[in-house]
Amino acid sequence: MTLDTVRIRKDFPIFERTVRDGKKLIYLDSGATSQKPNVVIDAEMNFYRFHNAAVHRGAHQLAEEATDAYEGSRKLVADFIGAQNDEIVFTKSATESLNLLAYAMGNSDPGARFALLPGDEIVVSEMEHHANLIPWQQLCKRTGAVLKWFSIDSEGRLDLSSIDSIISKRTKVVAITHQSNVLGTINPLENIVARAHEVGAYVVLDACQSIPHMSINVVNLGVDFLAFSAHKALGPTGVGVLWGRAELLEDLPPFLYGGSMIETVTMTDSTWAPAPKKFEAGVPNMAQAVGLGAAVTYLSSIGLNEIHKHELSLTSYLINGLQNIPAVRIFGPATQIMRGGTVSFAVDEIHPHDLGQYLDSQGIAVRTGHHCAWPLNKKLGVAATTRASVYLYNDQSDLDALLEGVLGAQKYFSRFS
Amino acid sequence: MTLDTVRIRKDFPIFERTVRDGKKLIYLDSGATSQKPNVVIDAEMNFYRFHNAAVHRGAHQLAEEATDAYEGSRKLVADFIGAQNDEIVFTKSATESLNLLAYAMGNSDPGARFALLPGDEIVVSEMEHHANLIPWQQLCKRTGAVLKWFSIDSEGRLDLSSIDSIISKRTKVVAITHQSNVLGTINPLENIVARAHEVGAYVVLDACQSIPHMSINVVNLGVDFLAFSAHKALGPTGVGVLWGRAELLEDLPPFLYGGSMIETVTMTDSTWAPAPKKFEAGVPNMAQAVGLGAAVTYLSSIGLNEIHKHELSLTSYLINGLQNIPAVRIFGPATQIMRGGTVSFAVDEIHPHDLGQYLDSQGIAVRTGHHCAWPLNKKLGVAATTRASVYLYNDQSDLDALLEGVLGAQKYFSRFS
Amino acid sequence: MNLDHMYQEVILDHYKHPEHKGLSAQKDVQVHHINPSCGDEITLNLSVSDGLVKEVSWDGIGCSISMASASMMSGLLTGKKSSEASLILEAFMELMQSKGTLQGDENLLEDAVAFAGVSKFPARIKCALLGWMAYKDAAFQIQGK
Amino acid sequence: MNLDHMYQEVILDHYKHPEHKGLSAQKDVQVHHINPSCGDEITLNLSVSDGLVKEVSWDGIGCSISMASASMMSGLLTGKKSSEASLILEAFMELMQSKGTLQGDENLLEDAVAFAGVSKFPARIKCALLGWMAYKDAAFQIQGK
Ligand SMILES: Cc1ncc(COP(=O)(O)O)c(C=O)c1O
Ligand SMILES: Cc1ncc(COP(=O)(O)O)c(C=O)c1O
Repeated sequence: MTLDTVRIRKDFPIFERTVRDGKKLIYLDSGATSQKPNVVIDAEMNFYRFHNAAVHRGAHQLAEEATDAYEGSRKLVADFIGAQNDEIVFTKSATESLNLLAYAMGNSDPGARFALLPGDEIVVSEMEHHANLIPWQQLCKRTGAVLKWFSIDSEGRLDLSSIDSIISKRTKVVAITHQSNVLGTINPLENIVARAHEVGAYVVLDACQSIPHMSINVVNLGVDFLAFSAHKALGPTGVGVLWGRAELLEDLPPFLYGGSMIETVTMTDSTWAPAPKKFEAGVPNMAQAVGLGAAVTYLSSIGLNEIHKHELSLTSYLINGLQNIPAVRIFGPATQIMRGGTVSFAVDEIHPHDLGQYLDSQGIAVRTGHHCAWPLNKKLGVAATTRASVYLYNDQSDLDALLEGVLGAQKYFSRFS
Repeated sequence: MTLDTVRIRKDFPIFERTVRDGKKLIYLDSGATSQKPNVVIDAEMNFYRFHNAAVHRGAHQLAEEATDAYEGSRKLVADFIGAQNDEIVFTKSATESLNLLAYAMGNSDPGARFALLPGDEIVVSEMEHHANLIPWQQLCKRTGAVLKWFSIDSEGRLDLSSIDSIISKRTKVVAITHQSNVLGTINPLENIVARAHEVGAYVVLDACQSIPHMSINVVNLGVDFLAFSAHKALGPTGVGVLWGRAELLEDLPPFLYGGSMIETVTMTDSTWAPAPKKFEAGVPNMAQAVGLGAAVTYLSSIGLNEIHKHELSLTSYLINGLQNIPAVRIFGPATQIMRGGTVSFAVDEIHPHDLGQYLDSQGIAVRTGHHCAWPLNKKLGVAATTRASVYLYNDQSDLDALLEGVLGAQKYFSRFS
Repeated sequence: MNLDHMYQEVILDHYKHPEHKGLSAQKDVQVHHINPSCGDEITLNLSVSDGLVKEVSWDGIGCSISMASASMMSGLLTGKKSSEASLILEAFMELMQSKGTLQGDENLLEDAVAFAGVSKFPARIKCALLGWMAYKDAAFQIQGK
Repeated sequence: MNLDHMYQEVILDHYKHPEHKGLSAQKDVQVHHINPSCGDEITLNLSVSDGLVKEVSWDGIGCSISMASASMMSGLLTGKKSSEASLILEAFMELMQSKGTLQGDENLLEDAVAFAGVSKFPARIKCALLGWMAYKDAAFQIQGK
């Protein structure tokens, strides 16, 4: 245990409450959304209380302060991932970030850099979250491009054995998740990035499940675009990020049209502002962007490497514990190597919904279902799984409670058989 | 003066601060964004503090509470505008709501209800905000449809004299603002709705500047779709609403793709959940939606009719006062009839930026520029205007300060001539 | 929140020994319903003649609540007049929306009153309704024929 | 925040009596720049020969800051060596980004040091730079020719 979770939990007001008639809250659902520390809640609140005004639009003091706060947050986020300020686009979520990319590419003039022709190819993987699958699937339908994908092996790793045929001369985009939100698998990017760039394709990284949990530098990763949501990284709901290399954002057509993203407008035609403004139409989610700035500052103060180590040690402990329970089956890598703190599993014949319900009655919050990765579930041969995911505020006692809960559920549901 | 502004201002923490070295804050920029009462700030914060979890996704208590809060807010918003629950789509802003509509229509299969063919027509007006112009302009470019528009007369009213030729048999969409964000003009909808429906066109109402300020019932208005942003209506940033008639939302294709908006997903195909889920991909802006629920509850408790009356009396007072200052020119209706509390004007040869800067030095926040309505500015023959906009927390003393500020600016900038 | 309110003995019993499970060859209409938030699925065959529900049979995968509910539903409705079946359906839906305030009419719902406890768990109401909604859809389709 | 820091006498003077305003026929390149956040516009004609800025002339509409700055810029740069003009441009940009911490080099900037006060008002820095950015763009285009 490398983190002082007792101290950390004091920063998160939700842990002062109990659930289900006075039970301690065991929150193991950070993969769905993380809890929020006071500094984030306060940052958002103080924006409204002291500096609220429309950014970029007024010559008055509040507008100046709001702009400073909003643009200051852009810089914090840029520094957090090793990017330049103007490469950070604030969206409402990773889902919007990924759709932005797919639609913007679809808005390209014929022959332009990001234009897709019938027969061009987009590559994803079988473990994608719907948010990094359906936008590309539908872009293919609109353009006549063809969707191809990496399958996964029995350990829940990407099968890269046919990388050279899957990523081909016709490939324009390779959209891949950094870490699976079901299996916990961390995907190796080097070969994918090298092969994609070899054929002139752009690599889009879904970093929803990695950004909150490990130190990331976009330059080192070598990818071209990256998307994540604040709410999984201690930040507010309603804000996400699209990062893209400056020269790519410059050429990418806009997506949402409206105020602040224009250069000139007539009734019949418009020209666009430079990035990132080009992609931020309308009065932005200012208070939420400011909250995200506070979140990355807080994460950095704890240290992403420490967080990652902490989660890995918890994950080992959990996997060990689960393996000791008869009839528990773990989906995904059963090692510490190239995986994060998300563990999906099945228990006997107990349906995940019933297991989740039992755990809930013990104060334990896990997620059950297909986790927005339906094709992956089909591949795993299950309709649903139970998923526990850890974060910096979890400790071994949370996992002990979970393991005991699983045993309790086995007993509970065998009651009448 | 029908509202107790002294009491109301106590609900808004920002009025406890001062600006520019101790000056009282005179906030006349609510047309850009409104200030937030404590109940709204608290609703958003308490969501994070006590109930934060991903909605619709977990079987645990926090997820239940989060879902109740989020769906409860949907009901509050539905009741607020006389709609059914499932007709309320939460977006990030009015800008997204309007883009959603334009893109979703563009996603129609050929021959489907909302599909646009080359030569089909979309009608807007010269007074549209960029957010209700460019999405349609660009949809026309993508589909070959033709953009037509109503012009405005010298009083700043829509010129409806050629309505029967502007809205024609080929018209599919009439997208119009309810109240101009520059002129304050409230547009009469009856004839427009009647004529649009006569030719089978859908009416899209940009209600950004009306919803916050007057009582609105979507059934009585007779329009088909309506968009607004929470942040102009005392609500949080980062949340907006698209309302559409149930049977229209049912047929409208989706826009953003991802989690929670699907029915089934395979690698190559997907089917969609019923509305409103179909339009809410990903973990939603939950805390912000909850804040919006608190905002409309607060607005209803004050009373929209009272707010409207209050603003009209302030507007008369302001127009009178400005008319008494030599060399002030008001853009838009100089009467109380069919107008709201937004007044744009010019003072002598003082450029709006300079006027705004002087007013700011006196603690007065107004907006200067083209107000995201560039074509309208061109029509008015000015590059920019100065705009004062009032809300429930403003009183006559704010307007006295503004009038005095205008006089002061005249004096200040004549110093060296 | 006592879990036993949800997992009544009779419910777990039906889960473990479901009735009318396995699709019968006798059918006028077949429907397939899913609960997209969790992936539970049901296929339901319905045959109706002379205003009588001749047979409801089904197959599916899902949690104890959805499977037990489908089992009870098919037992309850098979052999009933269509009009009676509609009344039972309505009574069950009302019970599910009652947030624990109703007991359920035992004359109409028989063992299915055991689901009263489920109505206190909003995330599970859809599970309990999955089979019933499939029946409703099937009955509606037959009417249209 | 004293407004007089921004609205120096010499600035209002240039605003009211702008220099080099009105587009000269003599030009090697013409550029048109806008400040999209407020609608201010400038058109600038630049002629250069033998490494010398022969003439900067301009026309536009905008606030006192943008117009006065364009006026001073054109007076300052006309007749200078291109390399010298670049130095002046850089010095002015540095001054504008200084948030009020710099005074400006009077040897280089002459009267334009009056804009030091503007650098404290973030929303107006773009106004002060409008004409200078147009010059920068024009000079860049000529280089490319
Ligand atoms: C009339 C009108 N329409 C649309 C918008 C866009 O709203 P938002 O920027 O909140 O998306 C605004 C405000 O900026 C507006 O005043
Ligand atoms: C891997 C992955 N990608 C994308 C998303 C979508 O994120 P959001 O719902 O915040 O837009 C999620 C989370 O839901 C995720 O886990």
